[in-house]
Amino acid sequence: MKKYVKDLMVKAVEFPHDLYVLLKLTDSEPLPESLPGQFVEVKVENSPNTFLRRPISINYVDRERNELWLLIKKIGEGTHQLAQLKVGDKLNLVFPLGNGFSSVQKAGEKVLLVGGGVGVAPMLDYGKYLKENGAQPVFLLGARTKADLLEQDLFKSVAPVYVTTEDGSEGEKGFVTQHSLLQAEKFDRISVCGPKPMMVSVARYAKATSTPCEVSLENMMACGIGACLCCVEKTVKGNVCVCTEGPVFDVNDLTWEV
Amino acid sequence: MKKYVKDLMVKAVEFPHDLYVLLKLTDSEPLPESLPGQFVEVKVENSPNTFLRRPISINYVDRERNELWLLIKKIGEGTHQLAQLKVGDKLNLVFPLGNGFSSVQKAGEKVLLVGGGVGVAPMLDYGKYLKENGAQPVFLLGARTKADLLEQDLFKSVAPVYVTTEDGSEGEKGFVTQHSLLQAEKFDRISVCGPKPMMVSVARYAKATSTPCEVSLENMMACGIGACLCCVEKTVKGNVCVCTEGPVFDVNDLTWEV
Amino acid sequence: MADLTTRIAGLTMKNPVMTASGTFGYGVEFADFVNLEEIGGIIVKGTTLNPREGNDYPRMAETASGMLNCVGLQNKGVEYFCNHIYPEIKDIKTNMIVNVSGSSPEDYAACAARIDALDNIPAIELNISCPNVKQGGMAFGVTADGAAQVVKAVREAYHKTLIVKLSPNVTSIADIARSVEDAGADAVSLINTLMGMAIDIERRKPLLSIATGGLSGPAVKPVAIRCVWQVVKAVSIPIVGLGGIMNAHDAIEFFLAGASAIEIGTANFVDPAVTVKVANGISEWLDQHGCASVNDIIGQLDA
Amino acid sequence: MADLTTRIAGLTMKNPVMTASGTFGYGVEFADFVNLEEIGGIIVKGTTLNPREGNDYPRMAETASGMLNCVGLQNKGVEYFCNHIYPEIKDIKTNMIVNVSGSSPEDYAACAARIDALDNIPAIELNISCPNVKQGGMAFGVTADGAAQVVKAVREAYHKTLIVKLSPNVTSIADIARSVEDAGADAVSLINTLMGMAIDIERRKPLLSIATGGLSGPAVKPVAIRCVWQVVKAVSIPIVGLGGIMNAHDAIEFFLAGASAIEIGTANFVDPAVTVKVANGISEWLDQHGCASVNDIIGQLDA
Ligand SMILES: Cc1cc2nc3c(=O)[nH]c(=O)nc-3n(C[C@H](O)[C@H](O)[C@H](O)COP(=O)(O)OP(=O)(O)OC[C@H]3O[C@@H](n4cnc5c(N)ncnc54)[C@H](O)[C@@H]3O)c2cc1C
Ligand SMILES: Cc1cc2nc3c(=O)[nH]c(=O)nc-3n(C[C@H](O)[C@H](O)[C@H](O)COP(=O)(O)OP(=O)(O)OC[C@H]3O[C@@H](n4cnc5c(N)ncnc54)[C@H](O)[C@@H]3O)c2cc1C
Ligand SMILES: Cc1cc2nc3c(=O)[nH]c(=O)nc-3n(C[C@H](O)[C@H](O)[C@H](O)COP(=O)(O)O)c2cc1C
Ligand SMILES: Cc1cc2nc3c(=O)[nH]c(=O)nc-3n(C[C@H](O)[C@H](O)[C@H](O)COP(=O)(O)O)c2cc1C
Ligand code: FES
Ligand code: FES
Repeated sequence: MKKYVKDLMVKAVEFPHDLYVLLKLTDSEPLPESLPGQFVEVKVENSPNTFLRRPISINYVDRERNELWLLIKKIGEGTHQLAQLKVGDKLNLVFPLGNGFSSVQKAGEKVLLVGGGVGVAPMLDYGKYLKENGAQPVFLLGARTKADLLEQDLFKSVAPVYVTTEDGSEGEKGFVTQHSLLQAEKFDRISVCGPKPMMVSVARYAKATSTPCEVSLENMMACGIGACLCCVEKTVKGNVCVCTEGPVFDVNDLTWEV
Repeated sequence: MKKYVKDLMVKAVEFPHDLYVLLKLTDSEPLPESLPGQFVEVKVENSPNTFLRRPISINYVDRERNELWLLIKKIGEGTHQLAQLKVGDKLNLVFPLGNGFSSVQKAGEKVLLVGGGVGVAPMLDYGKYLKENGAQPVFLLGARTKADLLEQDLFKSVAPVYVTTEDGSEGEKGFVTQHSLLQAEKFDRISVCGPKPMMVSVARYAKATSTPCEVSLENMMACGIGACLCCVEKTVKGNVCVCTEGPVFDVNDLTWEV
Repeated sequence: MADLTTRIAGLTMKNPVMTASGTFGYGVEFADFVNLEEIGGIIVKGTTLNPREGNDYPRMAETASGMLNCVGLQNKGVEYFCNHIYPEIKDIKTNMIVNVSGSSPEDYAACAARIDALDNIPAIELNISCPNVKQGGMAFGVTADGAAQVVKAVREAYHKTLIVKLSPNVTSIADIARSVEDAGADAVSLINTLMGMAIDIERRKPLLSIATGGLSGPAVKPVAIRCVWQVVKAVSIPIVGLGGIMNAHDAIEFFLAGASAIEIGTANFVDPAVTVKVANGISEWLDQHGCASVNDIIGQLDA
Repeated sequence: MADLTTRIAGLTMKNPVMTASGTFGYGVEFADFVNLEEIGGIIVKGTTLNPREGNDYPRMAETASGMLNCVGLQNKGVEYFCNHIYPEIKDIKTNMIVNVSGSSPEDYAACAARIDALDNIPAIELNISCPNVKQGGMAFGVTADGAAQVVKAVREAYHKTLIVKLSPNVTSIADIARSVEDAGADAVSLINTLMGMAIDIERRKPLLSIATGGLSGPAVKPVAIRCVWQVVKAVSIPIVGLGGIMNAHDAIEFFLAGASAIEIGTANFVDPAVTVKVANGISEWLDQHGCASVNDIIGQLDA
């Protein structure tokens, strides 16, 4: 898939939450092809302590409106600066990067998409893709509290949504792996993105139920295109680059203790 | 004179010229005392290649409106970034710095204030001071072309203004030292700020006519407060700091070939 | 249009812009962003006689105007390179150069000899300056004797253009440069990374898996230019300058200091199309300044 | 509130924040911005036996996240210091420390002896690492023997706390540190500036009058932390860490790496009130992290 380095235009800046910004980007020509689960490397301008680009997942691609969405959690200087962007500003991206989630394996397959925290970001695009291509996605989203659940209406418009919150303020109380759905239903496969402890426990559930499971990693990256070998993850095949052979991995290929 | 490090508020941002920005700053409390010819060290935010502060002359102080003005020429990244400031932004200054121009020496003295390019900046405040304190300032301002003559109305409201432009589009054609005023009148003393070649030729005129002359230097500065010894100028007393013993010097104290 | 052609010993380059080893993969990773044939030379990943897994993750930390890395020469070894990678890159019409590392003079020489046999690799860059592996060359690169030993061994085994890459982590880079010149190097390139470290204060751990790593990026540019200037005065072989180059302006500083060509490293991560932009920028600058050729400015510093 | 008291050999400091020589004048320049007595120690300008005019202007150039300087030890000599400056600063209630430079061991010793006689100067910092004057110490600071020679001479003449400031422009800073420890240093401080250079491409001249200068500021922080970490493992005397510290976070990196105190240099130019902010910031961080004393984190890096 051809990669680009391009200035996109900021079409909308939304704040679904104090700690998040949702950037809707567009271009004068049709946006390049991309796969769900791929990411972009963003150049952050006017940010003295942000020298390298920042990897951000593709949250959603709206082909009709020619929009690419980034859902960004404000962590440090770089992401805070991205939240200062205004409509009309340019944002330089290198994209689309990485392998993306698995394509539809068989018609009608039931795929559980688990997202935690900002790890929900790539799941929206993936869910939509699965739905449109004959699979049956189901979302299971975890957050600390109700207010941290983002883009719920959009998720619901795509597929059924199950929720856990740590404080019980929405959905079931607890962590995603404690949700009753996991006892009630059996899935053909699972895709998960979120904090590592969450991904590990989902991987344990997957192993216990013999369900294929893929995880999306967020290793530190310098180049995002396989040139620097900084982002490696230890796998059964040795150290491989998360930015090119990932970010999505079959959990069995990793050396995690599951 | 006590120095401060303070956030001032941007009250107005004006563009008297493509290449210049005029910042009018204010504070919730009365602005500190300062002398004409003193300068500030500005911290430039959101400018990855501007690590050190930037020295900028005090252009004007309006005590009634509690305003301090900076007239800034866009040279490199730092000054371009300053031109991006918006009303309401904060700007961190260390000020007032340096010695400033000579105070009134005798009642009624005729003082010629020569400014070239952005070197006009400190002359406005100095002219006003002289006028208010019983001296007779006269401005002689030089520019490349008419459009480069800034703040003319203000200068004229303070004292008589004579002008040269290199292309003759306003005032007399040529350099300041070619202005007929210099032949027609004799001054008690001269103060000059501008590009070095201009200051040197004014100093030559001063020498030839035995007129005391002070010049305001713009040496590269790191600290602005006499701590780093980076900004030195060679003088008859050895290397001295322009930021504390200057920026204004009696030209006879310098080692310039005049 | 100014003539950008440069020569580094036996090597003729269409322009003086090369890519720094370890920052441009094997070139092909950048094919979507730049026309590789518009780059003067592509120095590919560090290659060793035997495969190396490199260091553990994390291998990277961002610093003020730069980054630290401790990749540790991960590569599949020279045999794999010759059999699987060389066929993919051999027809790229520019100078494809291999960066060679080792842990003993014999190692280096064996790896270089293997590459000598590849028709379309006109030069190697000998990395005697990697700070990130225990036996990765810096042990050799920091003494004049150690450096000479490696270069002599390689010189016997390798018959094309031999560029030796020097470390700035030394008391006198000029001494090392003289020593490798005497030992038979055709050119030197400098600088490799400065050894540095950064700490995660919350976890109370180094940010890199092996604690220290190599600092690169604009932060090191002043050190790199100083090194080039010191080495120019010490040797008569050509110098390839690098360290923190982000744009044509930076490149011209290196030419004035005395570099006959430059390499671009970390900047490729910030802008994957930077190499060709720098080449074009140099050309424009030369035109604007009435220089017929880049050779008109090499070493023309008035100091 | 966490206890910030630190000891550097014979010196007790109310907090571990000092100012770096050459960046804080004689302290009094900053009196409008900070309460000088809230700073753990003030290391004043480099002082030499005889007056020095320093280098010609220009002495400064801005670089990516840092600056180059070639001030060249401009000062009026130790006699002037004793007679005219000491009286102005002797009653500032903190550790007032003089940074001493020279061009021969005898020079250094004579200057140090003169300062030994001043009651309210509890320590000197011996600058054997200035890259900006031909005989400014770096000649001594870059070999273990040269460094030992100077330190021995001074140790005989000087009886209070002797801190020796080391250069990062060496192959092994640990070797130099060991050598000055053996020669009688009570503590070491590091790093002095990295030697660098920058070029004005329009004028084709170096930006500094003497071409090269010393690089300081955040750009050098990774190198400084690496040096501290290497020296901690080599010596048992206390270490004062500096290089690029802008805030309490940076300072804590140095403590974890093993520094018992820190110095702030270039940051004073960006914010003249930074010293006290850093001291307060360290205190807050310790409180937030349940540390009763700064000593709880010194050298506590898990590596
Ligand atoms: C493939 C991938 C997809 C991602 N998708 C998203 C997303 O959709 N939305 C989102 O909000 N975040 C996403 N992230 C995380 C995001 O990249 C970091 O939060 C961001 O880089 C932090 O930058 P900063 O300047 O704000 O923080 P900094 O102050 O630089 O760092 C804060 C912390 O962020 C992490 N971090 C910093 N730089 C990088 C880097 N280059 N690569 C990875 N992690 C880094 C580190 O843990 C660091 O301690 C993704 C990361 C990866 C690798
Ligand atoms: C006492 C004094 C008063 C000044 N008053 C004014 C004023 O009223 N209005 C105005 O527009 N300009 C004034 N200047 C000049 C102004 O400081 C520079 O134009 C500005 O620092 C350039 O910054 P930059 O980031 O835009 O350019 P850069 O890209 O950093 O540099 C462009 C050029 O500006 C000069 N310069 C850069 N940094 C400094 C520095 N720290 N000190 C001095 N010169 C520097 C150099 O010649 C450099 O080549 C004054 C300078 C001094 C020393
Ligand atoms: C991620 C990374 C990997 C590197 N790998 C190598 C290598 O394998 N061999 C080598 O000689 N230099 C290697 N280097 C050093 C660069 O080639 C170059 O010398 C250094 O980064 C300075 O240049 P820069 O500031 O333009 O990046 C590497 C640098 C980086 C950042
Ligand atoms: C303008 C300037 C002057 C300096 N003068 C001296 C000096 O006289 N003696 C000395 O030992 N170090 C001197 N230094 C080095 C600093 O004390 C310090 O070691 C160095 O700047 C690194 O710290 P920093 O990055 O916090 O500035 C000077 C540094 C600067 C920037
Ligand atoms: S980030 Fe450079 S190889 Fe993955
Ligand atoms: S700018 Fe530091 S002494 Fe003048």
